[in-house]
Amino acid sequence: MKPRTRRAIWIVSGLAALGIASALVLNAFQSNLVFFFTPSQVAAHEAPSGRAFRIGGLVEAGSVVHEKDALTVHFRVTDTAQTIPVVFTGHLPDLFREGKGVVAQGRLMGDGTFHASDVLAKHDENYMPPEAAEALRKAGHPIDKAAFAGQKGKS
Amino acid sequence: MSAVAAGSFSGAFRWAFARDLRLSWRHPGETMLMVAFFVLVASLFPLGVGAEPQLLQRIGPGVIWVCALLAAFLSLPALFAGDYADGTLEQMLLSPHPMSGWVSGKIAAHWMASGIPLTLLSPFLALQYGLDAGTLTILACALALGTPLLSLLGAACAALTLGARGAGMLLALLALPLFVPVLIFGAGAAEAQSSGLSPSPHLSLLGAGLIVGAMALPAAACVAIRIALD
Amino acid sequence: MNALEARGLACSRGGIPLFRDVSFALTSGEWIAVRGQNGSGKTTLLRCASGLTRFDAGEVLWNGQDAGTGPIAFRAQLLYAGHAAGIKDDLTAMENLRDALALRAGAPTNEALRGALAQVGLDRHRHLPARRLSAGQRRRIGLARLALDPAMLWVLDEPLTALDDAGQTIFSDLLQRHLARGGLALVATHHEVAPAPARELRLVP
Amino acid sequence: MNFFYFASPSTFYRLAGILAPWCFAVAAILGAAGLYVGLVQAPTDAQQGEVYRVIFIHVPAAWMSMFLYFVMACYGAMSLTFNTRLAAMMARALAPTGAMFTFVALWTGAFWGRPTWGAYWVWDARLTSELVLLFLYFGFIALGNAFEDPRRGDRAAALLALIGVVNLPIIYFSVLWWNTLHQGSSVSFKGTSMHVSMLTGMLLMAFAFWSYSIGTALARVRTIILERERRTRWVRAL
Repeated sequence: MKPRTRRAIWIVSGLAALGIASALVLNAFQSNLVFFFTPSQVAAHEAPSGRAFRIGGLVEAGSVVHEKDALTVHFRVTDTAQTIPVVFTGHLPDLFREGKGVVAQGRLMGDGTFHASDVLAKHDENYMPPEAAEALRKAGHPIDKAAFAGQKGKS
Repeated sequence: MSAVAAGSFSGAFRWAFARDLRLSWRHPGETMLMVAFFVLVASLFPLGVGAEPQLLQRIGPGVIWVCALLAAFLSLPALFAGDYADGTLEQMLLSPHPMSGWVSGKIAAHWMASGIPLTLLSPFLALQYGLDAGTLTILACALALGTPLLSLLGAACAALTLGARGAGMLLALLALPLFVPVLIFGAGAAEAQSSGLSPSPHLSLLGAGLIVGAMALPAAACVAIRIALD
Repeated sequence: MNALEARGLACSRGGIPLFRDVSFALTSGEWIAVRGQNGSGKTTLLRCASGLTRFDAGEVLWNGQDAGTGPIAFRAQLLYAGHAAGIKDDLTAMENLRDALALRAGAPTNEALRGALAQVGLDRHRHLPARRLSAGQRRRIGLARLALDPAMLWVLDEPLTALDDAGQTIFSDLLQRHLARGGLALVATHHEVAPAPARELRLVP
Repeated sequence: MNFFYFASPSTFYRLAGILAPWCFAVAAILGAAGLYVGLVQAPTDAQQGEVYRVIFIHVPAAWMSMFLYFVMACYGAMSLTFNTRLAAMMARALAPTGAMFTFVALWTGAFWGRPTWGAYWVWDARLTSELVLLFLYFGFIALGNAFEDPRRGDRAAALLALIGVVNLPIIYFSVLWWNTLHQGSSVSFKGTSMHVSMLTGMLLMAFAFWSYSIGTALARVRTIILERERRTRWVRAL
């Protein structure tokens, strides 16, 4: 084999290998790599049963109910398409508010409620003074949607 | 005029591969020790964290991966150090063959002597942790894809630390952080399977990493060896 | 005809200059003895000439071409033997010799290997692992390699260390034969070797 | 004047000696201004309250951690390909500053995460890859110092830096590629989602950190040059 042919074969096979590698990466990013699901995915039974995973979404406005012991709290997480009821006992983070982003770790029970062992607040990349936020809200811009706007999901 | 045919990649690969395998065959003790370490550490975990079956099933894939990673790491310091000390590296560097050929051969031999035994043993350890048949298969597949990548990454780091002071600790500092993605996706594949999800994205990423690693890392190891011999 | 030429080589290690402006020329049938006291940079000079160590200035030419830029043609003709000869303790003398040759020159036959080992007096020990051989016997494996390798240029670093008188005679014979077939050799040594070198290169620190 | 005039360690030593104090002065002024804007002038955030003010340290530190690694790897590549002494010394001089900023980013992030997310540390992609970056810096420093011959350490460390460059896009894009708790970036080439005075404070701090990094790198490279060239005539003449 001539050196030039040999080099051509090396280059072609190298490019082919890189092509396969990028196809594999693209394939991987089509699906869920972390145990993180949106309410729509949970509703579509894509989330694992009997195993802890995380759900993310917005706390539905007006859904937060504190039980009498003041530690257990019920709320619903929504991605505006589907909602999942969540039960959590413990201290909520300061930024936990209705209408804000939240990530909850826990298990899905048979009755469709999500029993969270941890609740984390996800905040967005917007920084503004309260007056500006108020003005935006009056103008009808739901700024909190941005918190999950960048998220992928099959929903 | 040249009496010696200008070398080929595959010739160099075969030379290094056969020689290293022969050497580890002469000294099966090292492989045995590595396997014993793997089994022993993996058996320590149930004793340490408690033998609750659910918990063991939950941590099984991750623990087996960490143990495999550490066991594969054990044999890394010796990968090039012996050849460096006895002058074989110089001979290989000055041979008319492309250097990446015999470096790849050595890495492949390292995988044969570490990754393959670990992969073959993993199902037995998985049984210890009560993993089901599907998870066990995926775990072995992930190890089969991930351990060559560990050998590749480790080889580049081992070549970098040749002749360094405190080479063993330094190798741990360099290699273990680079092993992190392999561990995440390797253990992730088995975990996805055990919780009823598709392990294919994790396996795809491992495969992609292996392809890119197999192309780039032997070259990096060559540069490192050249630096070491300078 | 082959020729090795070095022009104005300079090298420093760890910030300390070892030698400066070293030049020599070597053609077929000649050998150069590199002399100098310990630490004068003999080993470094040999490593520079064979392309292992980078040098700060100068050039090494093999048949008029830069040895560094066309390394395959140069290395196909180069046999370098440093302090450590690349001998594995766990392999037998026979296997060590076969591996060393297969790395460069292709696999020789078992008869050829046996013949070369017999020539250097290792016939009876050829199936012993190298760890059971003495320092001089291990050196003799290297001599057997010199006998079989078709390389035209030898670069040898203290080849006579640990060899007894008989071993030194074997080396002299091998060198003589190598030169007679048109070979070249660059040898760092403290010993007097017959045949006499074409030139002596004396390194002064 | 020759382009490589300043690439000679002796001239660069003098140049660095002149530049370093200025860099520190600029860093001090910008830092003071940035802290004033950030801690006094900038309004309270609508969502996070006062806690958000961590961004004035956290975000510039995180930027610097990645940027300095990139610059370090570039110097490493330069020293490997062209065998230039000064580039290798610059790479070595940048590493400790980069490691410090990585540590600061992780540390301030933890103290931000606790009140906002509800956890000091989460094993998500952004945080894990930033932690790997810290270990890459440690590895670079340790490998560079592990050899008798400093040039040998230079080359090995430069190669390690180049291998580790793979981590940079992973850190940067992790919030896009994976569902993570870490929010996306507030400042991009397309615009910003921050209030003007908040942005001003953050940018002032970023420039202060830049200036500080250049200053420390120059000061450190001076000591490296002195140590490496201690046998030369010009150092003895000092």
